[in-house]
Amino acid sequence: MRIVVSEAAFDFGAEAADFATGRTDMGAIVTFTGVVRDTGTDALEAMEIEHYPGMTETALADIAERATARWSLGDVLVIHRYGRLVPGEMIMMVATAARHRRDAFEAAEYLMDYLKSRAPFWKREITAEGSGWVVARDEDEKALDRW
Amino acid sequence: MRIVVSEAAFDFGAEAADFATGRTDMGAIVTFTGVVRDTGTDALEAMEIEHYPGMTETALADIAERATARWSLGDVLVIHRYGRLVPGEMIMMVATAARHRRDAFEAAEYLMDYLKSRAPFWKREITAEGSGWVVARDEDEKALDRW
Amino acid sequence: MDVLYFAWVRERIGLPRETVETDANTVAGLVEQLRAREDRYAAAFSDVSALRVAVDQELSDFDASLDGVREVAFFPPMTGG
Amino acid sequence: MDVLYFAWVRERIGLPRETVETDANTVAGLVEQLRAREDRYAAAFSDVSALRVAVDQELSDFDASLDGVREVAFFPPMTGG
Repeated sequence: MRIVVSEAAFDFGAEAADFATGRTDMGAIVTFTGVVRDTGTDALEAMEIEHYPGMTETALADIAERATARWSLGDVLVIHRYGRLVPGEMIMMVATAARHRRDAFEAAEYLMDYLKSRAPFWKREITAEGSGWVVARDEDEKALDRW
Repeated sequence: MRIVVSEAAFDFGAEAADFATGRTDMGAIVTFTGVVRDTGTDALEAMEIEHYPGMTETALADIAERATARWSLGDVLVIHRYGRLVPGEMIMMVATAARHRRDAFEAAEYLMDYLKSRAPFWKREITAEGSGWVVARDEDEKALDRW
Repeated sequence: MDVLYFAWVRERIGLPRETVETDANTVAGLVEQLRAREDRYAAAFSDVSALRVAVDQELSDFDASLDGVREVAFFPPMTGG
Repeated sequence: MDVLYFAWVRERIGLPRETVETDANTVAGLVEQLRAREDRYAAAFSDVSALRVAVDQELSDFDASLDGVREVAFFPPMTGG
């Protein structure tokens, strides 16, 4: 298990390859990557991500450990950035390795659902018109009911 | 949409990075990678994958198109190898890009479920004791009932 | 018509493809004719429920018509991914 | 006790953290005392249903005891991922 909380960009290709390479016991590798998206009417200039240093690392490790306890996983990786990002930049990634694909997929979805609503990050969108905090969506909270 | 059927190894990290980079309209990227797994009692020396040239490409494109019709996807990538592979080598990968994570995850699972049972590949396992065709599993056939 | 065999069907019959002259109307009719040829065909087609068929490179079934068909392939259930 | 504020809670109160002397027994008691301080606190805590709380860096709730607690943080629902 590896948890990284960092302001710096990460190399998604290298991280994904590193995670997937050299395993002969895990047949299924899933990755999820979140990209800053230029959402809508007002063109997004940047996204600023605030977090809670200290708690962030603990919360992510706790979510990853619960996934490991629930599914049969060989490994878990979570990388999450904070600070200022522009559209197209990668915000975060998770990766799961499992013997069987269903475990790898479900664990990755679980990690994402919990990261969305239970890890102490707050996003602020900056456009030419001004800026505003991203509001947590009811459907993200409801997504946790699956688990 | 990109479909690759090839005997040569592919560079998972480079493919994943390529697929995920430069998108400002798609916030969610999911990849799945299948790795040759040293399964069990008799140590696996190699896996040989036979396929149906001509039909394989069409079948994969058809599966990818059905996923694109069903979910809101920005892009789909499918790479599948054939020939002789040793444990630890990557057999195949799929990648999906979507605005929302649920679409990206579900489409990737759909692609995998159909690749397993509807794409013309046949695997043969070679161990020190001999070799044998991998038998299709009932649960892989049943997995299609979800969709 | 070209008839193709894959995986253990290919191994049992002993060749990957052959040209077959047939007056069968359906895949099932073709299977009957092949089965009657030799033991190795009878062995390969002994249990068609264990087989899958593609007609002109599309998954099909044993009732499918052979009208205008150029290529039929027989193989066990697929194990991709 | 250290009290931390994040996102718009931090903006409304105007600072990211402060040391607070309190005799409150619970988070809710602390919120009452903070709210009574100044308008900016009253504004930040006007609707606690819109807030989340962490006690010693663990997600908690407003009934939680402050016994032995060193750090309390207030923030809006999280938007990670």
